[in-house]
Amino acid sequence: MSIALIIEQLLNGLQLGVMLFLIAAGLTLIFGVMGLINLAHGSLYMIGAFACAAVAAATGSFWIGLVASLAAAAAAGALMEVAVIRRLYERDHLDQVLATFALILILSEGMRWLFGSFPLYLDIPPVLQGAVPLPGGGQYQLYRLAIIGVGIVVAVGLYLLISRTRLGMRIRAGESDREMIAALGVDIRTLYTVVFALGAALAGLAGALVGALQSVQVGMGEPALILAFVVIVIGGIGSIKGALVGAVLVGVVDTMGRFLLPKLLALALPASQANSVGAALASMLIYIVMALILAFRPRGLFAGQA
Amino acid sequence: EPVKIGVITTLSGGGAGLGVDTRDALVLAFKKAGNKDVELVIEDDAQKPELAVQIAEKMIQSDKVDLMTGIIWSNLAMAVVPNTVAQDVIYLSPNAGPSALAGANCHKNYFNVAYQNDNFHEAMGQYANQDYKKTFILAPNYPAGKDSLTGFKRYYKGELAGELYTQVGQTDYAAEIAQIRASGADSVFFFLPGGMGIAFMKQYAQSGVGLPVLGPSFSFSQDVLPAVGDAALGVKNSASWSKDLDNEANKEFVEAFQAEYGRLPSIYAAQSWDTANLILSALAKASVKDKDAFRAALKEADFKSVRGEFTFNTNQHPIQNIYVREVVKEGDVLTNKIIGTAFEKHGDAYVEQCKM
Amino acid sequence: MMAGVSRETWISAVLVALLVAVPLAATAAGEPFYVTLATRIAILALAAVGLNIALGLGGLVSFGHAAFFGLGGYVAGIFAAHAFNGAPLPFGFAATTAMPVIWLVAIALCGLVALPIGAISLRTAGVYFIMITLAFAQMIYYFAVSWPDYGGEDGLSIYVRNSFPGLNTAQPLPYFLLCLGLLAAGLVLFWCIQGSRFGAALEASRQNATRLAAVGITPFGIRLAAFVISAMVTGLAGALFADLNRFVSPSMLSWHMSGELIVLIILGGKGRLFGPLAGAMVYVLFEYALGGITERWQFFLGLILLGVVLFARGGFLGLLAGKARHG
Amino acid sequence: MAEPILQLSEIRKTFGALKATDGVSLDLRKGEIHALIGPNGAGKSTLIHQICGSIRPDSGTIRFLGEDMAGLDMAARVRKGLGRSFQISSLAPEFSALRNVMLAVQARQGSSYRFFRPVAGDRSLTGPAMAMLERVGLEKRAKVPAAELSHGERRQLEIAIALALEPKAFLFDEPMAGLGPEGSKRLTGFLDGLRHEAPILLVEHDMDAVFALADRISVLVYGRIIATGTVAEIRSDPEVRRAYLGDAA
Amino acid sequence: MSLLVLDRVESFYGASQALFGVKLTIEDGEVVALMGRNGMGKTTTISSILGLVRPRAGSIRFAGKELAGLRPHRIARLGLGLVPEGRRCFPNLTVEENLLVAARGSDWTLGRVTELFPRLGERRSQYANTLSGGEQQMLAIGRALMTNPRLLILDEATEGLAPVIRQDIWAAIRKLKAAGQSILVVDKTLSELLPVADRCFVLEKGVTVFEGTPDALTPELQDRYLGV
Ligand SMILES: Nc1ncnc2c1ncn2[C@@H]1O[C@H](COP(=O)(O)OP(=O)(O)OP(=O)(O)O)[C@@H](O)[C@H]1O
Ligand SMILES: Nc1ncnc2c1ncn2[C@@H]1O[C@H](COP(=O)(O)OP(=O)(O)OP(=O)(O)O)[C@@H](O)[C@H]1O
Ligand SMILES: CC(C)C[C@H](N)C(=O)O
Ligand SMILES: [Mg+2]
Ligand SMILES: [Mg+2]
Repeated sequence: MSIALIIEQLLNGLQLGVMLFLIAAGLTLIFGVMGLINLAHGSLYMIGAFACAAVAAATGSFWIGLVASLAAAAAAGALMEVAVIRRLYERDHLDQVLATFALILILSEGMRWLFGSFPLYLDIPPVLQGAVPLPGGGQYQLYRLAIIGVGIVVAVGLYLLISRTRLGMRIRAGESDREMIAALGVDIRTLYTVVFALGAALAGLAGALVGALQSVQVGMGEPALILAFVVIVIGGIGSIKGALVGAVLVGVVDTMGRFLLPKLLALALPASQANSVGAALASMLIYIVMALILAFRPRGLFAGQA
Repeated sequence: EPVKIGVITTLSGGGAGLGVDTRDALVLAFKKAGNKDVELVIEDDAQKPELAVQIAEKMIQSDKVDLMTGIIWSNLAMAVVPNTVAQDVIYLSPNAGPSALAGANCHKNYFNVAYQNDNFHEAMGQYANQDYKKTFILAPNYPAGKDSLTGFKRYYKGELAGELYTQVGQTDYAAEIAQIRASGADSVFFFLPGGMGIAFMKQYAQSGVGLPVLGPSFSFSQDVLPAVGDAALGVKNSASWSKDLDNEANKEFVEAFQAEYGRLPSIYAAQSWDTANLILSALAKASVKDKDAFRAALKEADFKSVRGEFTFNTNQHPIQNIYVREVVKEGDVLTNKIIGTAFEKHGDAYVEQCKM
Repeated sequence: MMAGVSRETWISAVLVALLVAVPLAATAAGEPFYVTLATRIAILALAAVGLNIALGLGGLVSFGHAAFFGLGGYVAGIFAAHAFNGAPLPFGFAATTAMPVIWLVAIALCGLVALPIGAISLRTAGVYFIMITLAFAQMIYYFAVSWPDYGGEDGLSIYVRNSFPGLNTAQPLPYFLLCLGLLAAGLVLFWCIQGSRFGAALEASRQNATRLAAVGITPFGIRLAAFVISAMVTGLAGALFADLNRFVSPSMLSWHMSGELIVLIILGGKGRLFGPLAGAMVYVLFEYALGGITERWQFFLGLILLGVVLFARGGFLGLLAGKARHG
Repeated sequence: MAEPILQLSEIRKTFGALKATDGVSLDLRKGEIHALIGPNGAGKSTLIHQICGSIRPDSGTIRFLGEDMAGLDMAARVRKGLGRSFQISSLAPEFSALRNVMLAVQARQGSSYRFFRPVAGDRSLTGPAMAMLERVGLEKRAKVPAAELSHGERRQLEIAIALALEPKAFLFDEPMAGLGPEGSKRLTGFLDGLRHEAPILLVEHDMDAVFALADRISVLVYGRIIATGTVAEIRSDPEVRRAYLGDAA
Repeated sequence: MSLLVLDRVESFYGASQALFGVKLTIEDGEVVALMGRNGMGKTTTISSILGLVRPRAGSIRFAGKELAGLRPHRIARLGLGLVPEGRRCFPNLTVEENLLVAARGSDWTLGRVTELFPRLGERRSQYANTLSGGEQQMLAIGRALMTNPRLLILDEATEGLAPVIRQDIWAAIRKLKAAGQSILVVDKTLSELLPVADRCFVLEKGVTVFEGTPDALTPELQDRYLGV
């Protein structure tokens, strides 16, 4: 096992983590601030991916597609908030679960209606194609490096927004007492729509970025959603820092687990068995990690102040 | 009273492309035949076994179908087929071919019109011997995936640079690609149907690994190619069918399909088309109500297969040629072209275990 | 109390009457599929009644109850498989196809598994609880997916439905009646718990656990007991479900399944005795009816569900009975 | 003199750099009302929390009826006979006032794992519960969900629940807060009688009530007890006047 | 023109009516006391003014503008500053952030508020959930002042405060009054309240039953309406 391989795998873990962070950031914001469980967050991710693929196909430019993905997801998010979500803040989590579950059905089937059942494809823009050499002799896909970069920029930006600006203060105040912040003269309703749209846009961005890597299809949101939930719960709901740490943790643990567990087991078991047992254990790994973390830190790694 | 055929197939989710082709070819075949006595009851299984089971129950009990077909995935087939055939309903598989149903659990009401799961992979194992000494192999971690690698290894003589099982439905293969890069392999064999194959190929192409890839047609079939793009050009893959296969039935099929749907048919469409024609050929000879006669008629396989010569083995699985194809570009369209034959009149490895 | 019979009670009575009458009529008319449909409703309702104990009464939103549903299912499947090929069960027990035995094993197993899962999960609360229960269910799910002995991802077929002394379970109607009986038992259990002192403590733990502790009742014990009972009931339903489909696969353990159980409860009206039944009826029937009309049924199902949440607080029962449930 | 019912010795608790409780020793004797007063943020609530078990002290011992409470959680301490009210009301909001009290009655009876037999109409629960509501003057509001009670009514309900536990000692954290003048007067009279049922450790800022009720007063400032004594002693203590009373005495 | 006028206001919680006809007026620069036993509707009246509870009948005018139908933040921006019952500081914000979060206008600044309540200055970067009850109360008042309201509404603002601090708060209220600030106060301690109030309103079961100067609220009336 070479150093280059290990570095490459770590980068893979990091890239997966950053991806998860982009989805999870919006989710944790919406969840932490509005106390809303939004199962349809994965659908926003899907919408971003579809918007990017469709616009990129029509204009021939990935970058225009990327802008479209942000716009489409933000618009869809705002629309969703105004039409449905807004009525749910006062309700308990279960109503939110059902309503946003219904939104998943509607949006997925709606997308299928619009775009058909076949996956769309989206190509990596020319400047980001190919691989770059790594120190230590390996190679790494340029596009994935770019994703890592985007994730870091977003993380820093969000952190500053939430902790340093008055908007962030108001968001956090709304998180603990919505009625009170309104009674102090802050238009919390609009603020919430903005936050929701922001979270949606991040999810849409993630969808577009991933779309170019994988494929754009109906149903791509749900697995991502579950992982994003794992991430924000590990990190501590509402915490941007937590989402970042949780995401990278999940990304690295998952990637390294899949990579190393079969090899470790091969020391004790026959090869084919080690492979399948290893693969099984590896898929369980992040859930085991999550259960362990919650068992010892019941409110996640960076539990909020409240 | 029309003959009712229940079609359970995957019309939504990552595997939808496969089911849509299956359905479209089936519908078209019956339409072309102008047979007014056939009624199709089509339902989406969303690639979920338990849903497939419920649909099957409904088709048998409520729609009272005479025949069933349509299932793409082995795990769904394993859930539906045993109970269906036990209720004396004839089932014809247009795609899935799990080894269990070919061997010990074969059944007189079960006909596989497609292949036994191992077949295409065996062919690729055979073919790989020509050029490669050290292949890296990977497939999803489910029994059809295991059948696949078993099939490959049954014929491959070189060394394995690595053997990996991925998750079913996995969409990111960065970790696997890293291992391929580090393995010192001279080639990569992978079985990843539908969206999985698209994702793998796109990422592989960008990774800079650059080793030649090969696989069964599932990894490079017509539903996958447009999304993968030029990265697939020149890739070798194995199948019992290709659109350029030179026979009357195939020409007619490809033309009709393209005219009707504006796209090229995939292997799934071809197999499904054959299934429809097999049914039609049997209907011409016997009534579905007379099960014995109908089964006998099916068994004769007296239809013009788009795959050329086609007969049933004693376990009611195909004996057919398996070809090696290459991905080529015709105009802007990526498609496959036959470049050789891996096996002639190939059956499967489980037929001995079938007591029928 | 004659005059005090509430509208909710009336509506519930109608639901139950429908559930019983339709299959009888369908059998008479030679349409066994409707019996199967009714059986599915009864079983899903039972599973949801189980979850409703934890979720509706205790506010314990378990997003991992599919684990118990699936475990129950696997008990039925594994017994059937061993009985079919004559191999003894693990630990050398002889396999049987007798449903009562299978049910007891399923219930006991789910109770045993729920105990540690509950004990660990209950250290957390709220959303964290939702997610940690999901985590445990996912672990069991991936275990089942990758454990080849019982089919792994492909699942396990039950070639012959398990048996019940004195009944032909292969026939739709007797099997339906069996499931109906168990559903009734589940409902009685729920009703008893709801009205009991335990139920009062459980509901208090949902509303304000600190208050409960401050009167000297440890919330942990109350919740754990509720979680375990809830898992046992859902596990029993799982065993029935496997026998209904004559098939069990990891998808019974998946998070979709957990989600569906939750949806059934909210749809019907959470914390209400007949909520799960109403939810299961509405959901299964919509699925069936819409599926018959349009390929895009999921779209419309989504719209309907959305309508229920937004405009029918308290679920369908709440909508029809027109008042919030009393505390 | 008989052994105190509740005895704290050298309790310490820090939050980061803040010494919230800085070596507090204090006792509560049979039949008395012991008032604990002190400026806001002095650590009174923190001390109550440590006694009832929702915060663990860093060091020191708490003995109740001769038994060391270390290692017992909140519920266990309540079962031993420590009844408390919260500074900020803590009720089961969906339950009616009556059911809130019934919960305390069933807890006292230790019968919370009974799965059968409905509670509604169970006279062994409703009887005592109703009696408690009457004692605090909330009987007319018995059927109203706690969430719909006004602030002051919730405070009354808190007291009723504490009474229903029939504890061997009461810990009241600002029971008067939120009560109107009438309510305060009434509660004062009520607590006066209650001390004979069980002694009371009373945290309260309402000096009229404290001076009317307390047998002894301890003054807590910055986590330390700076004075303990009778009403007269405390009123005239210049240090206490400066730190706490101002010209209210 | 009066600063605030409530006329026959009726409000509900769901189906249950809490206010049955509340009348209240406040002139510019006046300190008005709103009184009544527990549960008589004082807090509900305040919530109705701020639009947190929507009145179904009657009218509420602030500086001549009808408030009906306005959303709470619009109402607050007209110049109403609320110190709510139970403090309701934002626990996950620091003291300083609590003060800044809704700050408007320029009269009251961070500096002036910490001058009024030095304790808040000392705790400026501490999270509000770790403050003692009294500290939180000061914070709630400071937070309302930071919005530079034309009318300050104090609902039980001295509840749970140590006598010295209460004296400070009453002193602060008197200072505000002297500076011409209009204030609506709810407080149970009549001995402290009556001396600062210019006028009093008493509610009983959601209806205004008394209006007048503190002197007019005789011991008999106090006994009848407030049980003193
Ligand atoms: N969890 C915590 N973390 C940090 N500081 C805390 C915490 N809890 C309390 N404090 C601090 O400890 C001190 C004591 O608080 P406590 O609530 O005990 O005061 P108190 O005497 O009850 O005051 P009041 O009369 O206002 O209720 C306060 O300064 C408070 O800010
Ligand atoms: N959230 C609520 N839901 C339903 N009813 C409520 C609610 N809040 C208050 N009420 C009812 O409205 C009436 C008036 O309550 P309000 O809180 O205005 O009284 P208050 O005069 O402020 O009393 P206190 O002095 O106790 O604070 C009471 O009868 C109370 O039970
Ligand atoms: C799409 C196909 C490749 C499916 C595969 N043969 C299976 O049985 O699951
Ligand atoms: Mg306190
Ligand atoms: Mg009030």
